[in-house]
Amino acid sequence: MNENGLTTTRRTILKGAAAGAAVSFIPTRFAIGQAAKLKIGLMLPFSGTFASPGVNIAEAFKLRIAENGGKVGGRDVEYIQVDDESAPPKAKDNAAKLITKDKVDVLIGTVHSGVAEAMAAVAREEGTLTICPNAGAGKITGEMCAPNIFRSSFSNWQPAYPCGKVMINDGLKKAVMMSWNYPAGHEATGGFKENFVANGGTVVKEIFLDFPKVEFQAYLTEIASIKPDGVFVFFAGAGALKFIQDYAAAGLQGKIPLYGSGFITDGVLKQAGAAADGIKSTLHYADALDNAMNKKFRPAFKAVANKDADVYAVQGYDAGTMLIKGMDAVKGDIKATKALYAAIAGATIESPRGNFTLGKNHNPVQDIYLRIAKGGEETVLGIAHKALADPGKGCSM
Amino acid sequence: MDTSYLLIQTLNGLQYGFLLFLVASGLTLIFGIMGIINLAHGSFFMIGAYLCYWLAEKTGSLWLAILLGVPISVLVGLVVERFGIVFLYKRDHLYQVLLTYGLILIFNELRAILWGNDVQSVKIPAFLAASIPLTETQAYPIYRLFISFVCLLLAAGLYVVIQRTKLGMTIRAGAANREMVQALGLDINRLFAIVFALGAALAAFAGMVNAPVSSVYPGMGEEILIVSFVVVVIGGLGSIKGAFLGAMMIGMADTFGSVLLPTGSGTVVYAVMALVLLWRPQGLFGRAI
Amino acid sequence: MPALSRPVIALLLLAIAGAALFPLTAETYYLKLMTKIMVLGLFAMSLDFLVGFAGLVSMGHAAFFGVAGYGLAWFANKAGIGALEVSLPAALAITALVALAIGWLSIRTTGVYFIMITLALAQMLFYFFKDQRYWGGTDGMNVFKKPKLAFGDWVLLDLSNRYVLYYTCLALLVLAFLLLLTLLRSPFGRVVVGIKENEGRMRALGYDVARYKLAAFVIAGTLAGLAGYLEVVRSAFINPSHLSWHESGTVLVMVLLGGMGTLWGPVVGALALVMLEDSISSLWDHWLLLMGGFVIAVVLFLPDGIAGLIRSLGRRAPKSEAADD
Amino acid sequence: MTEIVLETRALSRHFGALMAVDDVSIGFEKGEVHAVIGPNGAGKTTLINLLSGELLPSSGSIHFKGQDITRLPANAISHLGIGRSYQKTNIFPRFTVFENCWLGAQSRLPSSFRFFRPASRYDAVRARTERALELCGLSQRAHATAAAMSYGEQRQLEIGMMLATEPELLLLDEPLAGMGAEEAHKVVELIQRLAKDHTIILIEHDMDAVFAVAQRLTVMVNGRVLESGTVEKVRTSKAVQEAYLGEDEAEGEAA
Repeated sequence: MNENGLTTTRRTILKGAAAGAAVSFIPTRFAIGQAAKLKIGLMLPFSGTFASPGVNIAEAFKLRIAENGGKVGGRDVEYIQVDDESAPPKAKDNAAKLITKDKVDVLIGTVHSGVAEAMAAVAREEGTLTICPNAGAGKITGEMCAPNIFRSSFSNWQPAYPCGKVMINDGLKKAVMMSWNYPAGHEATGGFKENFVANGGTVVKEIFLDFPKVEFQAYLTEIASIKPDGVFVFFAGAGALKFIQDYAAAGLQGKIPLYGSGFITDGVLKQAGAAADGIKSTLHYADALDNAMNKKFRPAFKAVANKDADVYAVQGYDAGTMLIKGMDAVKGDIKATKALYAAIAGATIESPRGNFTLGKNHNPVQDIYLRIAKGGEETVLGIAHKALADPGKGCSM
Repeated sequence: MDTSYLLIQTLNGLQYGFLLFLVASGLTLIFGIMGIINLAHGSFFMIGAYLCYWLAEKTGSLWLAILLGVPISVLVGLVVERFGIVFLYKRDHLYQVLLTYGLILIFNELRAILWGNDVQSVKIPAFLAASIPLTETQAYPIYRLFISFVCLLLAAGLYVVIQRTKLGMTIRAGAANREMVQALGLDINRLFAIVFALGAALAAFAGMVNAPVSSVYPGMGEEILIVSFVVVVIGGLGSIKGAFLGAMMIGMADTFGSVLLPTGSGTVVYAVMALVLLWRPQGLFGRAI
Repeated sequence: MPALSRPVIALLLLAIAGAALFPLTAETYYLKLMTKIMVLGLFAMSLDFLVGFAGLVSMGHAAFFGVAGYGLAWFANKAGIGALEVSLPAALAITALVALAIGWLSIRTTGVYFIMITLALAQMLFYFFKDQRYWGGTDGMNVFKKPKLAFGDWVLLDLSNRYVLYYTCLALLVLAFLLLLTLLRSPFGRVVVGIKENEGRMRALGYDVARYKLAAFVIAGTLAGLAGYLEVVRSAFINPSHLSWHESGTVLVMVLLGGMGTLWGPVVGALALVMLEDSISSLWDHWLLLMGGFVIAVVLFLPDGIAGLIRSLGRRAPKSEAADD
Repeated sequence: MTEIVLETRALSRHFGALMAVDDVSIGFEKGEVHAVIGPNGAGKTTLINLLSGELLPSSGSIHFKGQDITRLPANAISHLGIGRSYQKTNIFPRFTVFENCWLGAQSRLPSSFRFFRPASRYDAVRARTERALELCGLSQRAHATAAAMSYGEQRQLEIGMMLATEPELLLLDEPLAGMGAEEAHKVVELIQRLAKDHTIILIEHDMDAVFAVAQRLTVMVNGRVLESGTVEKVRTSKAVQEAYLGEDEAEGEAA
C-alpha cells in the first residue's frame, strides 16, 4: 500500500477532534412540551460474559413499552443503545456518552455491579433519571442513593436474607456458607448469616474463593469432612452450573442439603438437570409463579425474544412499568422531576413476580419466594418472606 | 488433611495439570517451531468446548461430538494458519501479539453469533457419570479420572510422535534450527501448517474432553490462555518436556494454593513462575537465550 | 533519535494550538472525550518510549497505569487527602517502585520471555486488587474527592473543574513529550536507543546494559502512572480491569496504530482508536468483530502506523535534517 | 624483558564434549603485536570471546596487569582499557558512522546516566569521536548510514568504534577478513600505526599481514597451543611445519 495509493489528506487525522466538535453542533430540536420523543438510553452488556442477561433486559423493557402502545407519558420513544461489555474501565465514558452526547432523558442499566456503580455516580452528578434493572450492589440504593436513582431488581442482601429462616424451619442449625470473594458474594452471604444467626443458627465455616474461579473440588471435600447440617451458597451463571454438578459428583447431593440465593439455579436449571434436585433457593421470582401477570408475560416474552423469560427479563419489564407510571403521572414532562420521582417512588408496580412497592431508598419491597428444584423443573413452595425491604444501609434519603 | 483428602487434592491437581499440558504443548510447539506467539490459542480451547456442546446436542453422544469435533478444529487451525498466521513468520513478536489479539476479538464475536452467549452444559456419558466413594462422604468422579487418563494417553502419543516418527524428527529439527530445515529442502509451509493445526486440535480437544466438567461459557478461552503462558514460560519455550513439567507444577500449585490460601490464590501461580525465572530466566528446559 | 522533520514540527504545533483552542468551541461531551484521548495519548507515548525506542515490548504496561490510579483512590477515599502536591508525587513514587520491582525481574529475560513475564506480573497485580475487599474487589472504587493544588486557601489548580483538568492534561502531555524528547537526545537516550539497535555491541563498548534498560522501564512506568493518576481524576473511578492484559493490549494497539518510535505517533493512535470505538460501537451488537478485523488490518497494511503514513506523505518535504552535530 | 600485560593460565572452555579452548597459557607482552593463527575451528575466536568477557571460561584464569579478570562481564573489561572488534561485522546499521563511533566515545564518560544535557554538547566525547574517525579513515563518511556503506568501510567502522573507547589493549578478530588487497593494505598500515602505542592481539589468516606487523606468534590447533614465541622461533619450529605442511616433509622425527 504505497502512499500515493492513499487518499487520506495530511490534515484529516490530526483535526479529527475539531471535526468531532462540529458534529455536536446540530441544533437540538426545540423540545415543545410533550411532542419531542423521549430518549431512553439502554446501557447494557450485549457482549462478554453477561450478554445473555443484558439482551433479556433490553428485550423485556422494549416489550413493556410496546405493550403501552410504544408511548411513555404520551410521548413516542427513541432508544439509544450502548454495549457496556461489562467492562468497568469504559463505564464512566459510556454513561457520559449517553447523558451528555446523546442527551438521553432516562438511563436504563446495567448488569455488572462495578459498571453499575460507575454509571450511578455519573447519573447522580448529572441528575438523570436512572433505573437499574439488575446489579444488586447494596451501594446503589445505599450510600449512593439519590432521588433520581431507582432499582427494579434487588439488593444482593435481599434474596439471601429469608433463606436463613428457611434453613432454621427445616431444623438445620449448623451451616457452611460459600461464595466468590467479591462484593456480591459478601453481601448475599451476609444477608443469610444475619437471619440464620438471629434465629439461633451457627455458621461453622465461611469459604470464599477468588472470582470467577470454578475449581470447587477442594472445598467440597472440606465440606464433606465438616459434615454440616446444610450448605448455603451464592453463585450465578457458569459458576452456579458447575457448582451444582460438582456438588452432586462429590456425592454430597442428598447427604448434605444445599440452599442458595435463587441465582444458583436460575437460568441453569435445565442444563443442570437431576444434579440440581433438592436444591432449595429463595428469590423474588420463580418461572412457575402462577399469577395473571406472569402467565401473560412469559409467552409474550418468548414470542419477542424466542427464548424463555427469566428473572432478568422480569426486572427489565418492571423497569418499563416504573418509567411508565412515573411519566404518566407528570404527563410526559421529564422536567417535573419532583413529581416524577415521587410518582415512581409511591407507585405499586404490577409485576410477573407479584405486586411490589419501592422503599425509601428506591429499592423494591417485594415478596421473596421459596422454590425447590426437581428434575430440571422448579416448584414454588411458598413465600419465604412477605414484602421484604432492603435496609438501605448508608442511604440518608 | 487426612489421606483421602490429600489423595483427592493430588488427583485434582494432576487432572488440571494434564489439561493445561494439552493446551500448553500446542502453544510451545507453535512457538518453538514457528517462532509465533499465539494469543488466540485460548480461543481454540473455547471453540473446542462449544463444538463439543453443539455436536453433542445434535448427535446426542459425547463420543460422536468429539469424533466430529476434532477434524473440524484441525480445519479451523489450518484456515487460521493460511489466512492469518502465515503473514507473521518474518514479523517480530510485537506484530504477532497484536494480530493474534485481533483474532481473539473475532473468535469471541463469532462464538456469540454462532452459539449465543448463554451458559451451556454437556452431559457426562452414563457409564462414566458415577463417583468412586472414598470415605463415607467423600467420593471422586470417575469422569475426572477418565480425563486424566485420556490426557496422559495423548501426552504419551505426542511423545512417541515427536521422538519416534519422521514427522517428529522434522518437528524437532524445525525447533532447533528453522533455516536449516528449510535449506534441506523440506517443505516448511507444510510443516508449519501441520504444527499449527496439531496445536489448535490439541487445545480444542482439551476443551471438548473438559466441557462436561467445566461447562461451556463465554470467556473460558481467555482464562486458560494466561495460565498456559505461565506453563510454557516455566517449562522453557519450544520444549514439550518443559511444558509437561510446567503443567504439572502449575496444576499442583493452583490446586493446593486455592486450598491453603482461598483468597489471593490467584497470585500463587505467578509467584511460582517468578521463582522459576529468577533461577533460570530461559525456563527449565529452554535454550539459553 | 526521533527525527522531527520540519513538516512534522509544524503539524505538532498546529495540533497543540488546535487542542488549546478546542475547549472554546466544544461541548462538554467532546471536552471530556478529548481529555480522555490526551490521557490515553500520554499512556501510549510512555509505552512507545519503551517499545519504540528501548525495544522492550511490554505486555503489562497497564499495571503501572492502574497502580497509580489506586494510589490516588487510596489518598482520596482512605486517607482523605485531597492535596495534589501530596497524592501525585506519592502515587508516582509508588508506581516507580512497582516498576523497579517488575522491571528488575523482567529485564533478566529478553524477547518473548520479556513479553510473557511482563504480562504475567501485571496479571499478578490485577489479582491482588481484584481479590482484596479493602480495594473494593471486582467492583473497584468511585473516587469523588478530586485533588486540588492549593497553598493555604489560594487554590492554584482545582482538578474538579473540567476546563482546568483539560488544560492540565494538555500541559502534562506536552511536557511529557518534551521530557522524553530531551531524554532521547541526552547521553542516556543515546544508550537506550543503541541497546535496541545492537545490545551485544553496546555491552562490548562498556555499557552495563541491564541498568539502562531498567532505568528506561522505570521512567516509562512512572509516566504511565501519571496517565493512570489523571485517568482516575478524569473518570473518578478505578477498577481492577484497568490493570488487565486487555488494557495493556489496547494501548499496544494505539502505539502501533499511531506509529512506533515517533513519540507523537501513539497520541494520534489514541485519538484514532477512541474516535473509531466511539463511532462503531453503536453500529452493531457484534462491533468487536469489526475492531478485531481493524487491528489485524493495521498490523498487515499499516506497520509504520499513521505517523509513518504522515511522514511518507510529507516525504516531498526536505528529508529530515535534524542530524546530530 | 618487557612486562606481561595480559596472561591466561590453563584457560579452558568446552561446549559439551567439544574442547573449544583447552588448557591455554599465554603471556601477552605490553606494546607488542601478538598474532594468534591456526586453522578454522582452532578456538581463536573463542579465546577472544573469553579474553573480552563475552564467554565465561570452564576452568583456568585470566589476569590483566596482575588483576584477576576471569569473571568480569564484557562491559567491565572494556572499562579496563581492553577493546575488541568482531570477525562478523557487528555495528549499528541504521545509525550514521558518526553515531556509531559516538557510542564508543560516550562509554568513556564516568556514567551515561545523564538525562537532560543534550549529548551533542559533550565536547570531550565529540573530540574522541572525531579522533577515532581520523584514525580509521572515515572522517569524510561521518554522516553516511552504516548499513549503506561498502563491506570494507564497515570493517573500518568496526575498528573505529573500538578506537573511540580509547583502549590500551586491542583484540582484533580477523580485521582483514573479506577485504581486497588495496583495502587490506590500508588496514595493515593502520595496525602498524596503532602498534606504536597499543598492545595488540591479532587473529588473522593473511600470513603476509601477520608477518608484516607481528612480533610474537601463537599457533593454535584444536583448542590447544601448538607453538608460541617470537616469529623466528615459530617459523622454524618442527611442530608447526608438521601441522601446516603435512606429514611427508617432517617424516624423520615421527615420535
